[in-house]
Amino acid sequence: MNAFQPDMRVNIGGFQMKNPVMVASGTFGYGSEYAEFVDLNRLGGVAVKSITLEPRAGNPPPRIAETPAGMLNTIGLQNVGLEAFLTEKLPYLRQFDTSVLVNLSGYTVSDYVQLCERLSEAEGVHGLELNVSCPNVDCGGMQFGVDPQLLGELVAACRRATRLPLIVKLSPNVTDIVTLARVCEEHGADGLSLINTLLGMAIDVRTRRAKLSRGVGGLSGPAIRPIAIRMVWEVARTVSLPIIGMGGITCTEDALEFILAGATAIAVGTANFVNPSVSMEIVSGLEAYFQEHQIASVDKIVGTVQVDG
Amino acid sequence: MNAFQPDMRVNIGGFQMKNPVMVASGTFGYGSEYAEFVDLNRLGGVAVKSITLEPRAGNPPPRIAETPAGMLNTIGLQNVGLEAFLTEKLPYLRQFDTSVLVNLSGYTVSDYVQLCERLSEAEGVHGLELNVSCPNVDCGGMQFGVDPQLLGELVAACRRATRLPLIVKLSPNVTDIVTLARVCEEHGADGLSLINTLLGMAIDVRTRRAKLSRGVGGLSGPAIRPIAIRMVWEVARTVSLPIIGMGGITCTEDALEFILAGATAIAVGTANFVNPSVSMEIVSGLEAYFQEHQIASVDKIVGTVQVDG
Amino acid sequence: MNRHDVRSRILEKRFLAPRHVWMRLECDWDPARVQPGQFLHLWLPELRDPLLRRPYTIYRIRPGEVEILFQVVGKGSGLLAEREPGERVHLLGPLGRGFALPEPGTRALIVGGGVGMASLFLLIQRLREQEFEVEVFIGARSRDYLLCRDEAAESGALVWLATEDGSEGFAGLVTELVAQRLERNPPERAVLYGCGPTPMMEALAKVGAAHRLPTYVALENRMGCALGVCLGCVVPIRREGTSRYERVCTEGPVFEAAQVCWGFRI
Amino acid sequence: MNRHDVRSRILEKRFLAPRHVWMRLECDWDPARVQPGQFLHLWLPELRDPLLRRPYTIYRIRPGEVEILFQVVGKGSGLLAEREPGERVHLLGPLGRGFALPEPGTRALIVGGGVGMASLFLLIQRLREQEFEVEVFIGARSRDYLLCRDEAAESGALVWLATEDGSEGFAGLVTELVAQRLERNPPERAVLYGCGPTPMMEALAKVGAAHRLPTYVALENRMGCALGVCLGCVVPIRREGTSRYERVCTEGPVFEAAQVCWGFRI
Ligand SMILES: Cc1cc2nc3c(=O)[nH]c(=O)nc-3n(C[C@H](O)[C@H](O)[C@H](O)COP(=O)(O)OP(=O)(O)OC[C@H]3O[C@@H](n4cnc5c(N)ncnc54)[C@H](O)[C@@H]3O)c2cc1C
Ligand SMILES: Cc1cc2nc3c(=O)[nH]c(=O)nc-3n(C[C@H](O)[C@H](O)[C@H](O)COP(=O)(O)OP(=O)(O)OC[C@H]3O[C@@H](n4cnc5c(N)ncnc54)[C@H](O)[C@@H]3O)c2cc1C
Ligand SMILES: Cc1cc2nc3c(=O)[nH]c(=O)nc-3n(C[C@H](O)[C@H](O)[C@H](O)COP(=O)(O)O)c2cc1C
Ligand SMILES: Cc1cc2nc3c(=O)[nH]c(=O)nc-3n(C[C@H](O)[C@H](O)[C@H](O)COP(=O)(O)O)c2cc1C
Ligand code: FES
Ligand code: FES
Repeated sequence: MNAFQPDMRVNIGGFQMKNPVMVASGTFGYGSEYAEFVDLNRLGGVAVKSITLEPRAGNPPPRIAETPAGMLNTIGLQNVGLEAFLTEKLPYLRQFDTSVLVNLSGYTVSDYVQLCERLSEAEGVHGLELNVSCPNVDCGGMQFGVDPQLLGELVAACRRATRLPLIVKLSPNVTDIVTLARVCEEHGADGLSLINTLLGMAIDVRTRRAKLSRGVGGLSGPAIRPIAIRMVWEVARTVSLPIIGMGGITCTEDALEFILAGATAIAVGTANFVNPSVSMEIVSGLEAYFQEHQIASVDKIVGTVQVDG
Repeated sequence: MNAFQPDMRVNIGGFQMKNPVMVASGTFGYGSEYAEFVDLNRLGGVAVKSITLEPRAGNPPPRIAETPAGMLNTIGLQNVGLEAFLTEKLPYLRQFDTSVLVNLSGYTVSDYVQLCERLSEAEGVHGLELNVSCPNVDCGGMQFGVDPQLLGELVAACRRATRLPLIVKLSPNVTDIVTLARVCEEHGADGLSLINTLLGMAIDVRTRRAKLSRGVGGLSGPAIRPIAIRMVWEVARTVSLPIIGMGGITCTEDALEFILAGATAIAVGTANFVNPSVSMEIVSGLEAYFQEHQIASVDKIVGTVQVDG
Repeated sequence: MNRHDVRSRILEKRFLAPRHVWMRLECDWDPARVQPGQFLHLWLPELRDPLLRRPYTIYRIRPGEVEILFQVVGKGSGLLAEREPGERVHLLGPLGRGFALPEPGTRALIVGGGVGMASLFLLIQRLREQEFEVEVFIGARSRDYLLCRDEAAESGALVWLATEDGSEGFAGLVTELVAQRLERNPPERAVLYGCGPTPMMEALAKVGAAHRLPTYVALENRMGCALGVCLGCVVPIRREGTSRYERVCTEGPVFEAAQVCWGFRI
Repeated sequence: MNRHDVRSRILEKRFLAPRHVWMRLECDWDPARVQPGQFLHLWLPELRDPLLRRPYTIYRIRPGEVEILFQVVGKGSGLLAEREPGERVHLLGPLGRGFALPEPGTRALIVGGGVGMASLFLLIQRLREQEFEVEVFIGARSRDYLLCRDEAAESGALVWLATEDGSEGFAGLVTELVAQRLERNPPERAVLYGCGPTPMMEALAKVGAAHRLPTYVALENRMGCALGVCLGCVVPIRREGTSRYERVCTEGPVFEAAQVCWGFRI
């Protein structure tokens, strides 16, 4: 028996979690779909699928395609909309002892502000995640995610609209992620989620058609992990906001890679599709690692990766 | 017997090749290393390892790391330098009936200009490829590759320094590849190479050290193919320069994916390490494909991918 | 619900045709709780390429084991076909909404194209157990690819065969054979069930509509999660006048053919 | 040069210890043209993860076949260990510069750590064929991991054993045993050959330097191409006063220990 009990709690700018393991937006529905495989009480947190003010139908099929160690998707923010989320989905999540991060997306600053206001009144919402990086709709926030000026305005407006912890989920499709992270910090964000999907495309050589209906889509899965790790590391070295790291996590070792790079918490995305209980396995795996190495708490190793030169 | 003889020749802004298959810079040495596996006379072209004015020692080990369906490298432009290239390496390549694209890199515009001038005088150089995208040295041209202003000045200066076909190899680590491609077009480039490696990082969880000596490095291999295909498609739709497509090509089908996306020629990189004769297999595979589908010449299918909406 | 992720092993494998494979797998699901037409999502553990699982219909099920029948089409099915008895696979299931049995007294016309028959055998079995009149229409490219003919006949169903090259039975598409059969001798009360390539399902929907028969088809689509979460597998469905995207893995794979907005691409 | 990419099959496999595997593979290289210490670059065809080949020393070679001896350390070696006779692998080789035999009359002291012995057996064999005096120092964690002791003894070499846990032979590091042996009875003319983990090679270099013995070590490094192209496998080497990066796959894997700038990381 190991008497050593590490403190697994983490705090993303006020968004408190009992352990650093989350599930990523869009890869876990609204929680109930995984009920047979995951004990939500064991998860640090759940980021729900992006919510918009109105329900959205999403893009036509085909919406997904497989690539080497990755997948492309162009779901297009299909979701039930704010009202149905509040009345039909949130009550389910409230039953569990886990932190709920509501991911939201819109066309305009006003969309985001309204969502922030309405969600701040709702019981059982512990934090808000601004999706400024969805590549799959013509106006899915992606314009905010690549332009420092627009991003600053959006974050400032949302900051005024809520007292909930405000986390900005950045796009990796940028030249300089650090500048965008700094803008979030300066305009009052409490934390960052890194990374959303990379823009990609695949072609069916037989039919000579794009594999996705909209041509391009978002690349996720193990293939992108080295890019995500790099971005987390770059941002963690220069910006003081806590980071939720994600992109290709499939096991405990991958999760640790993100923590060492500078993430305070991590989120499992695509891997949920492959192994529905993977988030549970990572919760146990991290606990075992901290015990074995007698690490008292998560912050002791966040960002401690050594680089030679 | 198939009597149909497709015309496999392609022309990248004056850089003529007997077929669209090249090998990518840094993955084929100076040709002689693969002599036992590849008949250079069968290749459309060879892009040699980046040349700098002076010899370069490169970065300390460890220089490579494997990632899911990809690899990271931080070679750091180790090369023999211009003089040794001209006297020791180029004569070997001149023996073969293949087009030689000399990839060059520098710290300053003047470095690039000098290299262009010297190489333009050399016999057996058929084109120049400006590497403005090496992520592995503090000043490896990457600053040019992400800044439209600097890139424009560099391309214009090189244009004045050579009459050889001038191809610019762009970095994928940018928000908007199309703008940079346009800048190349406006300043006199003859073609584009897309893409160089993506910035990535990997951490050894056991030792808690970065797997590469410099922390970050360039990600290549099948993992990045969807990103490369997307960039080729975006650029091909908006810029009229011919494109050499690369990034994760491992077989004929992958090569066709790039051609359908908009590449006139393709280059095999990392896959050479895994299967040294892969470039030959793709030459034969493309020929067979064009014969089977009775496609008269390569340009008939360049960029013809269909996208639904 | 009633879904499990089972760490299974391959018990037996056989090639039925050069690219058609039958496999028996360890599996402890209660056969009584599996609907005909439900599927499982199969993972070759630890692989990253292919990354995703692959959906296969539950062909047969008995206590302790499940059978699938699949065609080698690409990388995932290719690797699975190479696996030998004793090797590990994970099975997520049973998934989706299967075929509902008709009102007593209804004649069931079951139409399978190629490996689509894999999705229909359990239905035939259940229908025959309850002594429905069953006619099975099996279509394939050529005679070597006609699946389940003996099993269908043994169950007491009437079996019709169609091959595109005419090497056995009716020469042409199986949906043409169904249309002929219905024209020559229109049944009193009948229902159509189908599984096969999407264009064939669309053709079957037309046949069903022409003869005013309720028609149910099992659709395919690329799948991510198969649990209703990723929204990757949707097809356009018309309900109460408005069309919307529904998930093949959750609302399907069986849909009422008249409600499907055909013409989508998968 | 003389390098080939052979489409080979596994002929035989045996576990020598829980994580040590011996394999015999089809291979038509001319044994006479293979130097001891040369290696091959092994690919499990079509896999994308792991993407790269894995380097293994040629343990033994006969007309028509080659043997390797490897340790399961990660994904690549793990997947290889699972492969069965009959399955396909590609072998690129023979690669690198191996061990040169010494002047006649020189005593050869051969020092192998763990699976490093795999790189030394061919050297022992060649030296004994030419009737050199050979002493072999085999080091391992514990007795179960002492490799090639019988083969070495049968060749007529004098065999010394060292285990870190003292379960057999000298209790301690094999390089300490070598140092003791050299102090107690310094040989007239001798040469040291070594293969094992990098820190052990560094220790051996010190022993060699202290006794002014020419010392040759086979180094390891991560490899991309193994053909000298990617420049991924370099280590710092001092030649004629200046140090520079040399490729383990091409200038190595065997280097003169005194020329290696130790302290690099692989
Ligand atoms: C509910 C359902 C039940 C199925 N039951 C069976 C069955 O019993 N027997 C059988 O042989 N086949 C069945 N299929 C089709 C089977 O899933 C595909 O043939 C298989 O996924 C192809 O994978 P691959 O790696 O061999 O092909 P690839 O072409 O390499 O696959 C690439 C990607 O496309 C997807 N894909 C390709 N073709 C299909 C397809 N027709 N349907 C869905 N996804 C596809 C794959 O899942 C993968 O993500 C079923 C499909 C669904 C949706
Ligand atoms: C010239 C040479 C000869 C070798 N001969 C043998 C031999 O005969 N028997 C044997 O057991 N091992 C030998 N090795 C080491 C062997 O190549 C590694 O153990 C193996 O590559 C590990 O791969 P993996 O996928 O199991 O481990 P992973 O740790 O999953 O590998 C990850 C990456 O690191 C590289 N890597 C990890 N460890 C090493 C290492 N020690 N050396 C080089 N690359 C490494 C892998 O090639 C891969 O790219 C040799 C290495 C070299 C360079
Ligand atoms: C099918 C799918 C749907 C997604 N939907 C959303 C979404 O609605 N909002 C969002 O912010 N991110 C969304 N993402 C991105 C993920 O939350 C995550 O950032 C990304 O997939 C990288 O992590 P992974 O590689 O572990 O999947 C989606 C990803 C996938 C694969
Ligand atoms: C080991 C290695 C070294 C490389 N060196 C260079 C280089 O010197 N100059 C350059 O322009 N690109 C260099 N590249 C990038 C490749 O030419 C190519 O653009 C990239 O690897 C993507 O193609 P791939 O995925 O097929 O490898 C290098 C790539 C690798 C893997
Ligand atoms: S496959 Fe994910 S919702 Fe159907
Ligand atoms: S492994 Fe590529 S140069 Fe040695």
